[in-house]
Amino acid sequence: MSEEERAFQERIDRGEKIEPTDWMPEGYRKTLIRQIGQHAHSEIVGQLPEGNWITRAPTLERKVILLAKVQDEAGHGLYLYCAAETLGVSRDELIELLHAGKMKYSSIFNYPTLTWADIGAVGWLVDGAAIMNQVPLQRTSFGPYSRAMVRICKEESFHQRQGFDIMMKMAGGTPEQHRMAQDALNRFWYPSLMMFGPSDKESVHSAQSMSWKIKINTNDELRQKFVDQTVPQAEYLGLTVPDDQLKWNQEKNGYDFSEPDWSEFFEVLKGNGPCNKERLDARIKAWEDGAWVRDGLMAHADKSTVARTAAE
Amino acid sequence: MSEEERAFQERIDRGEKIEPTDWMPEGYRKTLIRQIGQHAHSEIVGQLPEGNWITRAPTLERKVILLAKVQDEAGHGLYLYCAAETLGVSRDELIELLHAGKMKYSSIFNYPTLTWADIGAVGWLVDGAAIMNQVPLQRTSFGPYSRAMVRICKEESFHQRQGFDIMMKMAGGTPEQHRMAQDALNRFWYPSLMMFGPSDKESVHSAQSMSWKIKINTNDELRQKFVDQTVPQAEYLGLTVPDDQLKWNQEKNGYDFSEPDWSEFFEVLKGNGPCNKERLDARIKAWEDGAWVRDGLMAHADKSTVARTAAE
Amino acid sequence: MIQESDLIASDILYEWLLRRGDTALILGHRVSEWCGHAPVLEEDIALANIALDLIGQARLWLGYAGEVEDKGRGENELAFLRDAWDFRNVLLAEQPNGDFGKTLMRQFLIDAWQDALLSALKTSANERIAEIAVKAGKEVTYHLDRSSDLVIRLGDGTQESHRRMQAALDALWPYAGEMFSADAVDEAMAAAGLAPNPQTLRPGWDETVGEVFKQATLTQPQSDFAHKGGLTGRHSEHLGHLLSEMQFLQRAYPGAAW
Amino acid sequence: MIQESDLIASDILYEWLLRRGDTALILGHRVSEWCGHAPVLEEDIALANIALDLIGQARLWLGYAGEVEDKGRGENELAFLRDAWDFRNVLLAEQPNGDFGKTLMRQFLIDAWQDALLSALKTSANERIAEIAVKAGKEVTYHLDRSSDLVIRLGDGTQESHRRMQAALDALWPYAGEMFSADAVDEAMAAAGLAPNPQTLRPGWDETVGEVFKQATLTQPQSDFAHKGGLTGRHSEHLGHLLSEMQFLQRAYPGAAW
Repeated sequence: MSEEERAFQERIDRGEKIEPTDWMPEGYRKTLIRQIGQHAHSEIVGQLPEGNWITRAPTLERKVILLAKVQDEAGHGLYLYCAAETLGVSRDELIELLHAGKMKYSSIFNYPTLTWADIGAVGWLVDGAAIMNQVPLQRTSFGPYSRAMVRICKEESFHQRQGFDIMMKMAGGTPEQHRMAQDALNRFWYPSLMMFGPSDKESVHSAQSMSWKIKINTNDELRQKFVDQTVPQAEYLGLTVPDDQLKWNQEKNGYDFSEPDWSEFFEVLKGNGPCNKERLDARIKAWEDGAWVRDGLMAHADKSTVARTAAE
Repeated sequence: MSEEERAFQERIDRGEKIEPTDWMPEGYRKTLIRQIGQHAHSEIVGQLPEGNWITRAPTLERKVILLAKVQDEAGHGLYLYCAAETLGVSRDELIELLHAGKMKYSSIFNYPTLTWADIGAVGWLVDGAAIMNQVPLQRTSFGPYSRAMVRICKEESFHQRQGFDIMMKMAGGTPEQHRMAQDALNRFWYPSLMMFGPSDKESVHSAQSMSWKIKINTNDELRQKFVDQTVPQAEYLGLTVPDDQLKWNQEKNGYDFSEPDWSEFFEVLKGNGPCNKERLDARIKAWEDGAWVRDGLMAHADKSTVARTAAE
Repeated sequence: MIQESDLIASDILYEWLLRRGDTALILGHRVSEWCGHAPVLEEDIALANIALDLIGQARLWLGYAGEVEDKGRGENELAFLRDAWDFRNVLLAEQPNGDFGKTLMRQFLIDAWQDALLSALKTSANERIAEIAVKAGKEVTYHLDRSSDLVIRLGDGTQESHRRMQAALDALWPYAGEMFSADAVDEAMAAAGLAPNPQTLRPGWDETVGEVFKQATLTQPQSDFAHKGGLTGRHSEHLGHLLSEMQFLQRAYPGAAW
Repeated sequence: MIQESDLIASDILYEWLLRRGDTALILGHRVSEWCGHAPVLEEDIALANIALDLIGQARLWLGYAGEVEDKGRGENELAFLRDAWDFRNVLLAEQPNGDFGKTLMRQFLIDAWQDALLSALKTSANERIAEIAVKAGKEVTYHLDRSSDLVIRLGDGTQESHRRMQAALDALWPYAGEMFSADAVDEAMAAAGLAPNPQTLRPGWDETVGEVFKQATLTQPQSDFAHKGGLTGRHSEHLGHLLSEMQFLQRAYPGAAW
């Protein structure tokens, strides 16, 4: 480790925030760009499964709440791209990498939303898992990322409550609604567990990321915490978690539960999820269809600059 | 009148059919191309208002019947383009004239289909008026046109019965269905009367067309016949024809009725009907989107010809 | 306090309120169809926000309409359980999104009208109307600022953006006139001092849009022809398709609470 | 005469019949969306005809399914009053039309499978199934002739038509495998001699499509990955939208006769 690297690590160990203009190791920068960029992409792609039900929201109030949520998510995308930009990569570059398949977004958004209850399950489980991941990241070492996380977490926990509220209505509603709620839990349970990533034993990057405080907890810790928090909520809803092995373990003071099917996880990562192609195609189409708008705005800005300069 | 023209007129007067290879006046040819082409275009554009309800047909049987009807109409378009082609104009040329706004189609298709009852009304009133126009044209002087009309009339009268059947179900159904049926009659009554064209007094081409037997009856004769046929049907359905002036006239043995609003007719003709732009845009889009298909089929045919020639 | 019932028959008020509520609802629905597909992230945010405002306004108008109708129907019954012919939105609101330019132009034409209308309604003799107008007016003024600005920037952007904005204007212009048409409902509302006669809004609107088009280097169409029918329930073919999607859950699961 | 009830539990037969009926219905619906928008008039006619045949077949399968279910539901209740999760069509059938090439490729992949399936079903121990298979089989053989021919002509047409057909094949290939997947329902049907195990249809299908792709100069994708779920009610996001349109009238006007 070089002198600079040692000093850098000591700052992190002391709990200091690293700011964009500070010296940082290339690996730190690269890892952060990947992580923040993927997170930003997830917010953007995440609009699609929810957007699928905006036009079919069952009441005007639910429609307004869902619109506000999706708007928040686009806003999160914006903060995060800004945070990434402080590391020297532009939003457009990141978007091009996404479209070229060279950057990922959270695999959970490759699953479809098939009933209105799925909108509840996305809020309850997916946002719930996201918060579990993000709360510790408020203490991450990179200043702009940490500050973005503070804003995001506040809104996400609001979204999670709204999702749970939908689930309550559905689980306690007509038999069809209850069936939708159970079906949504059945489909989203394991994909939500996958959101924490494979067991840390498998992950090569984890140790370095943890010492850099880009990652704060292990995947398994967070997953356990999520299960422990979520199972009683499912019970409260009168829904059954689709896991025969689920059992309270007094000794570890947490639940024993089945691992998700990791081969499915890797298939989805490879592009073989139910909606991978649709999600990426939709984003690429939006980007390409919108090129004339971005060009037009740019051209107008240039003209205005020229006009202003001439007038001076 | 030249000798040829006189002989031509005598053949027509004797009731002989004119065939494509026979000598004919340029005016006869041009008028026929316009008339047959517009009729063909009407069959094609006429798919659109009915297509608007194929995906929402209320029962599978109704959906199948409507599909069969629309298929027939496309078939009629095909016969008619073929008849026009015998006069030395290609289908593609006619279609290009349509897309360029230089040829018309029946204005009735510029009205929207807003409820399922409209599908009934289109069959009952629009096909009814079309048949009224077309039955005499089975005796038109131009052979290919006359023969096309024979086939078309048989199918159209079938369509009209199906339309009336829908109206019976609707008019005799729930209050909402009855309301739909009455609303459809209200909206389609006057546009159907317009299908016969303005009073012959206004029409400069009529006299020549009638002596050529391209037109057999006057517009007013056919309109009167249509009203006399349709009013009792409306009564049978328990629907009210939207005309305060409608009254049986014993003396003329027919109904007195209000003229349609001819200023609306001319507005629609000018392009200001409710759906003119949509209908033409839809056809142009279909044509442009399909260019690669037509090109591909052509290229394959060329390759096959080359391959066959080489093999010989 | 003056009761609206002293000023006007409730069926006329109901009809008028539906025109407000349905226009906001249907336009909001159309805008919401953009979710996740905008040309740039800032526009994803702005479009979601506009949809949200509009549907919020629809809730106020339709909620009040339901009270005036007094048959136990609330905002959701009115939004989800009427078929197309009972909707009273202007035709412009239901026109399909098309490209971003068409969506933007539709928004601009309506924003400029809504802004003038709501501004006048702030002094309505009906307190509820005035209240809603104050709240909605703030939002719509912001919408108009945004859409004017974007129309100017894209009209006077590249050749391609100019071409698309001009095409959007040409296609939508025949739907503008309906916003200023007046019938017995409007006249009764105006006579009672509850709302302006829509015709009186036209000169101001002409000035607003004319100025923007000038800056945007767009040519305002000369034709006066106007498609009508939306305000009296005679819609385009598009509305039925929109409703079949919007109303699916309420239709498929009648009586459920959500 | 052997009763099907002697051979198999009615709930299994019902499930199997829904798979047939729903696949025909949903594919027929998709094809019918083309009405008036085909690239050439002859294709307008052909597409309407195929949609008509498919919906006709759906009526036979669903009508029989309703009898087997024995709860008083006929073809229309099954078509118009079930939500997406109760549909049992293969995912391939519900994929959006895309361009003409995608519609054609979807049709070809399904035609080749249906042709093989119906051909085998002609000897079903269940007379009703055999009857339907004879009637539908004739139609589907014609469909397959047409779609094979067009795939070849457009695959081996221009560069552009080749590119589009290859893109369609690449996009749809992952949906082909589901047609040959077998579960307990299929195994029970096969064991009772009522229907072939879908897996047995694969080699013949591979040969059929392989030969066509060769002539069409198209490259058959190598991947074995297959999206599944349609046959057990786990669909793509597309089906719900399709149904909201298809079912609108029956949902909005419950109990009416049409």
